[in-house]
Parts: sequence; C-alpha cells; structure tokens
Amino acid sequence: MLIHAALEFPVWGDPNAPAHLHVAPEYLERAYEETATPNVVTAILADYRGYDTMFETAVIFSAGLACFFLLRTRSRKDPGDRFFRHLATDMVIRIQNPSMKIPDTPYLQPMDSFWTPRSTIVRAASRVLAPFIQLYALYVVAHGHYSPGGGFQGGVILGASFILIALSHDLRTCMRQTPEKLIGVLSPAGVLFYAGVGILCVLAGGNFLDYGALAGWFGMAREAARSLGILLVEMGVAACVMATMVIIYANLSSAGGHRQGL
Amino acid sequence: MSNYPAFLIIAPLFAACLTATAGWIRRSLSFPLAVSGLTVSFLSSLGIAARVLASGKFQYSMGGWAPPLGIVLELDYLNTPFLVVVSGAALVSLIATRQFVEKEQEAKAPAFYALMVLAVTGMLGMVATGDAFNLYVLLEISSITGYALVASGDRLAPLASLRYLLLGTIGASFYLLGVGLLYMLTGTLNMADLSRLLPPLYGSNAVLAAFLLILCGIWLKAALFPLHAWLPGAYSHSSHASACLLAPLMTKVMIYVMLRVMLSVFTPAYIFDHLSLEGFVVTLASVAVAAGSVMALAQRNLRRMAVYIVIAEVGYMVGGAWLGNQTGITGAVLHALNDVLMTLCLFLAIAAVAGRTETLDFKDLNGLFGKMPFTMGALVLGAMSIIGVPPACGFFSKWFLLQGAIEAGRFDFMAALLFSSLINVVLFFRVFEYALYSDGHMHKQEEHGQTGIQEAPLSLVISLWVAVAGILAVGFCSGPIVRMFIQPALL
Amino acid sequence: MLHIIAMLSIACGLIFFAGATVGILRFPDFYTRLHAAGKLDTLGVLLAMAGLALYNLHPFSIEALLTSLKILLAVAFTFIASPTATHAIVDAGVRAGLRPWTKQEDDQQ
Amino acid sequence: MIWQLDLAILTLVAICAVAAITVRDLLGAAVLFGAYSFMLCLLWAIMGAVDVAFTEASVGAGVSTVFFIAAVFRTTRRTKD
Amino acid sequence: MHEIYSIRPFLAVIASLAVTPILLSARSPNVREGWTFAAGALKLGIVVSMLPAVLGGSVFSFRLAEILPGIHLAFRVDAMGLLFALVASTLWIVTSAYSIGYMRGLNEHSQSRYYCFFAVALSATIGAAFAANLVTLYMFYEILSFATYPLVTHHQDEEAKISGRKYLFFIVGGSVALVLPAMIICYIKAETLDFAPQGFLSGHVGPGLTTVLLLLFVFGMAKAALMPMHAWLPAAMVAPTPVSALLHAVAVVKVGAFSVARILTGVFGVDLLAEYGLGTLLAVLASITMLTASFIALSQDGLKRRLAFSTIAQLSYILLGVALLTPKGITGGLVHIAMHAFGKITLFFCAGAIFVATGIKNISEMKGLGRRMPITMGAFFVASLSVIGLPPGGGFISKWFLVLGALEAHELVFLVVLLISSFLNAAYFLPIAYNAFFAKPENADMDAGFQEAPAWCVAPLVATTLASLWLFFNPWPFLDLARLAVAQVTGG
Amino acid sequence: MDAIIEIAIAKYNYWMYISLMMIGLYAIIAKNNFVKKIIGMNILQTAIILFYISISAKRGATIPIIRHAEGHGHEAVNAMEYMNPLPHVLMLTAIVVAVATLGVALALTVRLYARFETLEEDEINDQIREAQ
Amino acid sequence: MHGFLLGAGLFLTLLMAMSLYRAALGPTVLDQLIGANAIGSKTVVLLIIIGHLFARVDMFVDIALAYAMLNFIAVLAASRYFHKRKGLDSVDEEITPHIHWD
Repeated sequence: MLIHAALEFPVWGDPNAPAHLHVAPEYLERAYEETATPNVVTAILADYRGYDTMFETAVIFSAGLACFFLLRTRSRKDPGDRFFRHLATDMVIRIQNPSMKIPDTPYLQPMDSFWTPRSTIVRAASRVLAPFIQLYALYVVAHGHYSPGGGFQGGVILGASFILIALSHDLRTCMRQTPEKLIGVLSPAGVLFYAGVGILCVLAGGNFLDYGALAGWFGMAREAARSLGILLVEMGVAACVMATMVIIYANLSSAGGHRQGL
Repeated sequence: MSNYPAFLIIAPLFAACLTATAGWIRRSLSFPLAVSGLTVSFLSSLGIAARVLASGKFQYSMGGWAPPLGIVLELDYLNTPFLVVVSGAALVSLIATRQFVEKEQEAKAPAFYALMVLAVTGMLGMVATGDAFNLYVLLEISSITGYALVASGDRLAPLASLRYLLLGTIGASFYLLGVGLLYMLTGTLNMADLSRLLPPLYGSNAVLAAFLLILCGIWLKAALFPLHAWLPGAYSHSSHASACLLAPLMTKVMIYVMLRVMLSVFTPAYIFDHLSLEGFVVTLASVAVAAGSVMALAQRNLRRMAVYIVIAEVGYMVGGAWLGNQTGITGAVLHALNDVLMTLCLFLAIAAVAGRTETLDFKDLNGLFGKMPFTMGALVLGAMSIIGVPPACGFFSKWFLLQGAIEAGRFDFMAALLFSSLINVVLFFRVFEYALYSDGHMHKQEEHGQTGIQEAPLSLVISLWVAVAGILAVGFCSGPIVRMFIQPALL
Repeated sequence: MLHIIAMLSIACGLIFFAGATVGILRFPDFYTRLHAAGKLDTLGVLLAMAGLALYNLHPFSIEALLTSLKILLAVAFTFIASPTATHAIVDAGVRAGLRPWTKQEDDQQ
Repeated sequence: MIWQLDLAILTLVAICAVAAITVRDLLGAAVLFGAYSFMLCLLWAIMGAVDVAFTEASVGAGVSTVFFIAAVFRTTRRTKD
Repeated sequence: MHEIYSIRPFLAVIASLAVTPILLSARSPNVREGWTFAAGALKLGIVVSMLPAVLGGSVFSFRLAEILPGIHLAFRVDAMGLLFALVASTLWIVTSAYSIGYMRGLNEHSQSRYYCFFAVALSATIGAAFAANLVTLYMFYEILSFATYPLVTHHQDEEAKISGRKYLFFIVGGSVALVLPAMIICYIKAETLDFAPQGFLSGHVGPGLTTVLLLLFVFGMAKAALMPMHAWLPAAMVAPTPVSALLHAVAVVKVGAFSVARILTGVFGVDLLAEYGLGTLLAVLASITMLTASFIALSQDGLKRRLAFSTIAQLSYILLGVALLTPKGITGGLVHIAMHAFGKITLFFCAGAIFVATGIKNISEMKGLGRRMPITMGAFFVASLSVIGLPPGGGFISKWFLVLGALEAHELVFLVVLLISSFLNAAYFLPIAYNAFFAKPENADMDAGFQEAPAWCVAPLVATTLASLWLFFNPWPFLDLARLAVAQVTGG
Repeated sequence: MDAIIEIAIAKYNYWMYISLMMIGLYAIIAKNNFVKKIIGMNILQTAIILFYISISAKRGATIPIIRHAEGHGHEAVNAMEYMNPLPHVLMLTAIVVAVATLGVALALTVRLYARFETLEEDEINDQIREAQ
Repeated sequence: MHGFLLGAGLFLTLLMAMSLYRAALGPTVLDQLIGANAIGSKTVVLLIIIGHLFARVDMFVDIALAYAMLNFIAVLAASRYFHKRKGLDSVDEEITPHIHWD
C-alpha cells in the first residue's frame, strides 16, 4: 500500500512539490523580517510553532520524570553492601550491616562494589575536555539564531558533558556535581521557564507565547523582542534537556540506586 | 481574560511542573498544586463551553500567528463537551485516588501526581488543538506519561507497559507518517487548511494511504479489537490510580481524534463517497463489540472484566462513527462522552473495592453490598449505564447508535450492540450475585447489628458519587447536549 | 595555490583513511586492528581537516577565518579525544581478556 | 542535496539497520545502533537539514547510544536473535 | 380535552423514591416503616387529587427534561394511567402494612434493603403509569425490572439465585433485545414517540412491519407473561410473599399488561390494528396462553405456583380484552387490571399469612386449614370468586365486559375461550377453599384451634377482600376511568 | 522499463524509507528480545524522519538559514533558494520524542530484567505461565 | 574542486562501507567498536566536506565539532562496559548486581 502510494509522490527534490509552495515560502520570506533570526528553523521552532516546542520540552520532562519514577529506588533504610576504599592503604572495606554508621573521615572514600580501574589517561583527558564541552554547549544554545543548534542540542551536549564525567570518574562524582535535587528541580524549571515566558507575553497583552508583546516592556522593536523571546525560550529548553539527560542516564546506569553506575 | 483557552492547557502543564518541583522541596504541597491545576483547567473548559454556546466556535492562535503559520486552538461544538468531560473526569479521579497514590508510591507520590497531570495536559491539548502535528506531540506526552503510569502497578506491570509502549509507538508513528503524507500533498498542517486543500486530491492513492495510516495509528491507540493487544495487560496490571485516570480517558480521547480526523480533516463526503470502507469497518466494529463482550464474559476478575468492557465500548464508538449517517456519528460522540463517565465510575468503584478485598476475583466479592453499600450502589448505577438503562446516560447514546444502525441498514451492528448489552447484563449481575450472596457466617454477622461495614475512604466515595451524578445529569440532559453541541458540530 | 595544497592535504588524509580501513579489515586480531585504526584515523582526520580548513580560506574573510579556526578546534579536539578513546578500548580489551595474536597461534589454525 | 552521496549513505543506513537487529549480542547491537545514528546524521546533513543533523549527532551518536549501553550494562547482553 | 400542566404527576412518581435514602439509613424499624407509610399516603393523596379533574376529562402533563432531541422525559396523566396508578398506590399502602407483619413475623434479614427497593419499584410503577411517551415508559419499565431483582432474590440462596437469573434473562432480555429495537424503528418511522390517543404509527408503516413491531413489543414486554415469555413468573415465586403479591398482583405483571395495553392503543392505535387484523392475532396468542396456563395451574401443588400460573392466565384476559379492539372489550381489559389486582393480592396475602402462621406452602397440606384460620380462608374464598369472575367478587364486572366485548366483536371463539378459562379457574381455586373448610385434616396440628397470622398480616387481607367485594357493588372510579380511557382511545 | 528505473531512482528515498520502516516493524513484531524490539522501534521512527526530511529537499536549494544574516540589510528572501524548513522543525520534535520514548523504554527494560532476569519475551511468558 | 570534494566524499563513503563490515561482523564486540569508531572519525570529515559542497561550511562545522565530542563519549561508554563487566562473549554471564523491586 505504501509503495502504491509512493508512486504518486512528487519526485524527490522537486521544487514545485506542493509542500514547498503553500506555507513554507511564507516562513522563509517572513521569518527574518519578523523575528530577526536568520536560522529559519529556529525561528519556526521557537516562535511560529513555539507551542509545539513547549510540549516537546514537556515530553522530555515527562520522560525524565518517568525514568525517575520507574527506576529510582530509595533505600536509605537498607543501602545494601557498601564499599569504601581506605586512601592511605588502598584497602577496600565492605560493610554489610545496613545500620552501621561510617565515620565521616577524608580517609575513607566510597567506591563501587566491583573494582574498576582508575585510568589516569581517561580521567585527565576528560578533565580537560569536559569544561570545553560545556562552554561549547552554551555557545550552541546562544548561537542557535545564526547557525544550527539551539536549546535542545545545547542541552544534550551539556548533559553529555556530565555523562562524560560520570563515565570517566564514577557516577558518584557526577552526582556530587549535579545533585539529584538540583536536576530534579531544574528539569521542571526549564518547562516552567518556557511556559512562564508565554505567560509573560499574556501579561504584556499578547497571546500566549506572543513574544512580540514583550517589546513594550523592554523598549525594543518587535523583531528584537521576538529574537529575545526565542533566546529565553531556548534557555528553558536547554535547562530542561540537560537535567533530563542526566536524570535518565543516572537512573538507567545505576538502575535507580544512584550509587554506582556505568 | 480572553486568554482562558490557553490556560486550559497551560494550567495543568504549570501545575505538573510545580508538582514535580514541590516533590523536591515540600512534598505536602504537591497534591494541592496538582488539584488546583486541573481545577483551573476545568473552570476554563466551562468558560469555553459558555462562550461557544453564546457565540459559536472560535480560535485561539498561539503566539499570535494566524492559522497556517502558527498553531491554533480550535474550540468548536465538537470538542467543548469533550474538554469539559475530560478535565472534569480527570479532576475527579485525581482527587479520588489520592489514598492509593500515597499508599502505593510513598516518596514518589509527587512524581506520580505530576505524571497524572501531564497525561491530562496531553489529552486536553489533543482535544483542543487544531494542528495535526501538534496533536502528535501531545499524543506522545500523554503516551509517555501513560507508559510510566501503567508501569506503576503490580509485578507484571512493567511488561504490560513495555508492550503498550512498543505498540503505542507504532500507532503514533503511523499517525505521524499519515500526517507527513498529507503535508507532502498539501503543504500545510493546519486541520482547517487541510480540509480546504484536500478535496481536489481525493482521487489520489497517497491521500488514501495517509487516511488509512492515520486511522490505523489511532485505532491502535484506541485499542479497536484486532489491535487491542496492549490494553488488557496495561489496564489490568497497572495501579488503581493510573487505571482510574487512563482507562476512562485515553481510548475516548483517541476516539475523539478519530472523529476529528474524519470530520475536520477529511470530510464525510470523502470517507463515505470516495471510499467504500464503511462496510468493512462497521463489520470490524461489530466483531469488536461481540468479541470484547465475550472475552469479558470469560474473565473471573472484576478488573479484567472491566478492561474487556472498555474494548467492547471502543467498538461501539468506532462502529457508530462509521455508520455513515448523522445519527450514528451523534451516537458515537455522545457515547464517547458518556463512556468517560461510565468507565470512570466503574474503575473508581473497582478501586474502592480493591481497597477492601485482596484480589478482586469474583469469589472475593461475597457480601460486599453489606460491607460497602455506597460504593456498590455507585457501581450498580455505573453498571446500569453501561448496560443501557435509562435514565443513565449510556442508554441514550446506545439509542442513537442503534437508530443509526437501523437507518444505515447495518443489522449486524445492531445485533452486536444488543448482544453486548445482554452480555453486560449477565456480566454485572454475576458480579452483583457474588456481592449480594454472602457466605453463611457473613450472613449471620450482617443480621446481628451490621458490624462489618468498611466503606472506602470518604473522598473516594464522594468522587464516585460525583461520577454517578455526572452519569445521571448527562443522561437527563442528553437532548440539550445533542441539540446544542453535537448537532451543530456535524453540520 | 591554496587549492592545490588543500587538495593534496585532503588526498593524503584520504590515503591514511584508506590505510586505516584496510588495516581494520585485514589485520588478524583486535590489537593490531586498533593499532591501525587509532593511529591512521587520527592522522587522516588531522590532514583532511587541515586541508578543508585551508580550502575554506579561499575567499578570505574574517568569518571564513573563524570557521577555519573552528575546524582546527575540532581537529584539536579529535587529537585529544581519539587517542583517549583508543586507550580506553585497549584497556577494555585487556580487561575483557583478549590475548594478543601471535604467529604460532595462526599457524596452529 | 547531493544525490550521489545520498544514495550511497542510504544504502549504508539500510545495511546498518539490518545489522543492528540481527547481531547476536546486545552490546554489539547498541554499538551498531550508534553507527546507524552516524549515518543518519550524515544523511540529514546531505539533505540539507542541518538542525536535524545536529540533533541527530548529539542525540543519536551521543546520548541514546550511551543510554543503550547503560541499559545493557544493567541488564544482559544475551539475546537469542 | 383539557390539558393541565402540573408538577403533580412528577411528585407522585418521586414521592416514594425520595424516601429511599431515609429508608436505607434509618436505624430503627419503626422510623423506617413510618416513612414508608408517609410516602405511601402522600403518593396516594397526590394521585387521588388528580382524580376529579381527570374524571372531568382533563389531562395532566409535565415535562421534566429533554432526554433525546424532541423526546422529553414527560408525564401525562390520563384516565388509563390514573386507573392503574390508583390501583398501584392504594395497594402499596396495603402491601406495606402486610410486609411489616410478614417480615417481622418471619424475622427476615436485610429489611432496610427490602423496603428501599419496594419504594423504588413503586415509583417505577407509577412512572410507567404516567409515562407520556415510549422512552419514559421504557425507562420506568427497566427501573422496575432492576429494582425488583433484589426483591426476587431476597433469600439469597441457590434457588433464589437461579430464579433471579431467569427473571433477568426474560425481563431484561426481552426489553433490551426486542423492545428497544422496536422502539427505535418506531422513532425512525414516525419521528415521535409520544403516545397519541389513537396511536401515532398509522400512516407510517405497512402491514408487515406493523406485525413485526407488534410481536416485538408484545413478547418484549415479558412482564406481561405472554407465553413463551412467562417462565420467569413461576420462578420468581421464591421471593418473600409480599414481593410476590406486589409482583404478581400490582407492580410488575400489571406494568407489563398495562404497557402492552398502552402500546396497543397509544402507539399502534385501535384503528391501525383493526385495519391489519392484528387484534385477532394477539387475541389468539392471549387465548393460547390463557388456556395453557390454566391447565398447568391445575396440576400445581405449591399454592404460590398455582397462583402464579393463574396470574399468567389472568394477564391474558387483559390482553385479550384489549386485543378485541371493541370499546366493551377494552373497558373489560382495563377494569380487569384493577379487579384482578385486588383479588389476586388477597390470594397472595392469604398464602403468605398461611405460611407465616403455619409454615405450609403446599395445597395438599391445607386440608382443614379453614378451621384454624377462618378469616384468612374466608378471604381466600371471596377473592377466588372475584378472580374466577363470579359475583359478588369485583372480577365479575370485568369479565362481564370482556364477554360483552367478545360478543361485540362477533368473535364467539374467544367467548368460548373465556368461559372455558373461567371454568378452569373455578376448578383450581374452589377445591382449595372447599378442602380448607370441609375436608378432614390429615395431621392433628390443624385442630390446634384458632391461630391466625399476626394482625399486620390479617388486616390488609381483610381490607383487600372487602375492597374486592365493594368493587362489585360500586366499581367507581375504575369503571368510569376505563370508560373514559376507552372513549379517548377509540375516538368515540 | 526505463520508466521504471527512472521512478526507482528518482524516488530512491521513498523506497528506502519504506524498507526501513518494514525493518523496524519486523524487529518490533518478530524479534524476541526486548532491546531488539526497542532498536526496531527507533528504526521505525527514523524511517519516518527520513520521509519528512525527504519531503523538505529541494533541488538546487541550500540550507534554510538565511544567508545575508548578521546585519546585511533586508533584501527580500527568495524562497526558492532555501529548503523547506518546516519538516526540519517537525523532525526536531520527532527526534526529541524518539529519545524520550527510548529513555522510558529502556527504563522499563531495566525493571523488567530486575523482575524476570531475562529479556527474551518467550522466556518471560514461560515464567508467567509457571507462576500461575 | 567541487568534483574533487564529491569524489572524496564518495571515497570516504566507500571506506565507511568497508569499516561497516568490521562493525557489523567483527568477531568480538570490541572489533565492532573499532569499526564504529572508524566510521565516526570519517563522518566528521565527511560532514565538513558536505559543508563545502553546500558552500555553507560555517553551518556544518558546529555539527562536526559536536559530533566529535559525542562520538568520544559513546566510545568511552562502550569501552567502560568492559572495565566493569568482564567477559567478552555474551554467553558467559557476568556477575549481576541484583536489584530487588517491590
């Protein structure tokens, strides 16, 4: 049936295909004037179809929430076997009694249950690369107007940098840098930020997500306001995506325990 | 406040995010936040209904962009009743199932609330949107949250949920592909625009393929009979809270989407004049109705029985929509509305019963009328509605379906409907028998000063009776609903 | 002139790539394959990207320079990352218990 | 759009897809799925969809492969088909 | 015809429904029964208050809600409906009183539930009587079916379970599978469902469809117990006797018969039926049922089972009367609703009283019972006369009109059927009374002396007996109402 | 014959998306292992993305980022020079949805494994049957 | 020059196809990983070449850069698997940390 239908498709790349003639040219011709954003894809994504993108962010958020909900186990009462490394002697201590308190000394370092090599090369490389990646991710978010990229891609790369830390060090290190509570709040906060920008537009007298309405408040042209709106929205997306990626990774790789991962 | 159409959907989204945030900061806030989000959305749906009644259908453009460019919320006669019913039912089931959530999920309760509210956001968005692709995104929101909710049940729930996920993704992908075909042929995604541009292309195979793909996708999601494989597991293994939310809403919203596609994207003229599928589809629906009923008859567990009833009900609605006459579609729309309430009532009652008995097997139900009279009373009324006893609302939609079937000369569908009604009588009275007849010692206990009364929690009972009141109210107002909403929608 | 240097550079890169691929395909065991892939691929990327960066400079402008710099940045990144990855893979192979191939082994088969 | 490259890469994509679902080791399948994503990224780039290519590069090549490996790590590599 | 728009019909319907929550939650039996009586009195009062106006030719109507486009949940009180409502609401009070005696006498369980569903059933009965259109009628018919289910299965044992299933199968199966489609076809054809005095179907349907519709309605209304849809009725005898009384004398079966009568006149119309000769068809069906049931009744030993088959036969009288399609015949049929109700309820009361006092259920054990329970058996005798159709029982009046109707229709066959059936009635009722008074008791308990059932049991049955007698001498208002109704439906 | 070859080549993308879709569907339905099924699911989704992107392709056009960006005046944009941006936007969303679904699916797989210690569907079914 | 770049691109594709052979059929997973890694590094170059073919390199270089980063992470993750789990064949089941639900 699909093959049969495909026989009636326009030839691939035909500039006169109906899909290119109806709405798309309007986008292309108006986007730059109306939103001051040369990347038409970004303009459509965050402005013309910003409502879609808000729910796209919500999809990501709900995926993170779902992963958290499905996998996260809280076993404060019974943390299972715990492993510590004595820094001075490199001895590994295994504690099976769940009620036993561990003295909080700098000499004991918690570690994974099975011995993992500490590859200095990988660690060193990652330590160099991770900040670089994060910086680059921020650039991608901010530069989405002019080149491919935007909140989503930037967010993913940002999240990936934390995953890199988790891979090269261990999950515990990663979770120290991005505490679960922080990412747990950041993920909905991204969506909230997005929707909040929309509500701001309503308060400014426009329709929901009508960034042009913000022009009056900031004293700028409507195009510039739209451009600003896109940027703000992309920031929300990035925050949500970043947090969600870390949530999903942390829960998947540790099966919800957050103690030891890949 | 000309922006309340937006708040219909934004409020629950906001509430879901805040609920999840509150889960990390102050857990006791999460439930009130979730409830207030849905309340705002319920109120704005009432506002929308009032406005539609007063001044006809209207649009709300997101971002202030005119339709083919931006996304619009299309608020017309067809979807306002759905909005009211969906948001109302969601609110009721959220409040009703609080105890279950707190007990079963413990620390993860805020996440659960957030998932529930997000699922409702997706459904409301699907009902309100006027954009074919936006519908897909919202469909995925409610699906993803739905998968998580389904997985929150007993030990087999993750398996059921994974199966649901795989099949659901196929369905959504089919829908997306169909929309893609339409976009390729017309260059637009807006439903109104599509219906304007499509008529010259009606002869094309690609349009046919698009229509069939969209339809298959929706049917998969709505669990029409041969494609229903995911539903029994998903709704019978999931936790009670999620079953109470999803079972009434999910399939019905998909039925709404089907009606939307049939009426607003394609036209009845295309579906019934250009294609000659209705014979096949109505036969399929008849089979679905009969098969769902028979499978329900084979179950020995209250919840599984209810699940198969849902499958049969889907057959009702699909068949009604495809009868090809106005009466049939009226019946399908009305039945979708009614079925939300009926299923809500049924599943809430089942949840309430489950709070008192262990397994929900029929044999555990002995003497339940004595123990929880109010719950069982509500169950009886819900059952009456499903059977089709006036003045419960189920009768009236069944009336239209039957009338449509007779007008269309589809006596097989009529026979399936009547057969299913009779089976429903058998099903429910079998349950009532078990619940009415108590064992010997229970009998005695009951006689001497009724000591065994253990009603469900008060909030659950009240919600249950709100659902019952809804059933009766919709039943008594069927005429105005049909006259004021459904008939103008079909013009 | 610039074009020719660029072309040469790209061609060299391609040759290295080809070598890497042949090595991946033809070498008898994991370590040798990794040896080929790790070294030649990195070099191939370096040369080819440098060539492309040069080529990009042809109608010279600040923007083009920036782009070229970015390409070089990617090269630098690869230069750090690729050996690290290779090292990680070798480490994995050792831990997984792969024994290096020896001539005798091949003869026995 | 560059149709020559497009054709070649598309063929590779198909091969890669078949390989990913037939290989008898889930870790291998995950790795191959990563390779599949590389190809797709190229494909989108060839067809001019830079933003999509960027997303595919970040998601497909990076994150989803890592997710797969993490899931396989937490479950098993064994598969019968 | 003067139409009065008034809320009174609705109030009459709702009166007993409104007290159900009180009945359910009442802790003390006295409060509960007090409320039952209050509701009954209120209901009767409302019904009676409409009597003068209706007798003056007016019609009360009330619209509650629009349940389908163009179809309202509407009530309409005309002579026919009022006649039935009057019978039902009068007898409810009596039955309530009797229930108290019976239930307390036997110390039954779940009495709250019992009274509650009793009240619901009565509401549904009045609702069916006052229904202004088919949907409303159907609605109350269904509510009645479901409300009586817990009453039928009150004993909650295996037998009750089986009977309950049978009951539901016939009643609900008939109404859902047969009546509902018939109703929808009517709606499609005529685009209305409001009862019209001379029927609304004429001119919309051909003879074939009319026949099909008629059969669907007549058999679908299984409460009218036309054979072969009668099997539920003897099975339902497992219910407590007040329920049986209600079921078989007032509410359930009479709603069936009344609905059929209403449909025949209000939907098809006398003229349409006469035109296609369908009256004869129906009359033949009714005759067969009548004779068969009477013969079966002869062979039954259980008193309640015998009464049940008698009821099946008597219901067919009503159908036969209406099916004769002559003014006299219809009058007879309608009046028979009232007359048979008073007679039959007395008989059931007697059966219940005997059971309460002695525990006897079978006729063969009742020899000599008259000496022990003279009042009861005396009432039994008088009521038998009424049901057989002999003076001074009220049943004579209705049977007289039926005979006249048969003559009027020149259908001597049915006259013969009526007479044979009456003879059979006599044959299965009179021996009971005879044996009770004159046969020698087989066991010594019977001579234990005067030992009646509790007063709460005996008083109602005496009252209904007297009413039955009184109706012979003064059949007002039932005869007037019936005549009025006939005048309306025949257009005369 | 030539016509057929021409069609085959001119619509190569469409044939490919159909075959990818069939591969994905086959994997979801016929494969026994849940991770394989999930891979198949992703292949199905990418097939649809391929379809959309194919729609947007336009011969002789360039990527949809306006060339005279960054302050070069506002001369009119010729829509024919640029590819159709709308499917790209849609597919961004679709990819995001795909990765979200993937995350949830894998989370479910992990839970499934914790429960059954296997990912093969038939073995899981056997275990359920034995438990009953 | 355009033709040269196109040729280079096609040549790279050919090399990728050959690497794919290893990636698909490599006797061990690590061989597959090598294949995939090789494909990844070629992809980076190919992306830039495509950028030149479109004459919009500035747009593609970002992708290439991101690509290089994330490819590295993916490879690291795959090799990390073997750091934690011994055993090359899927058959010899490794120690599995048991997690109990409910």
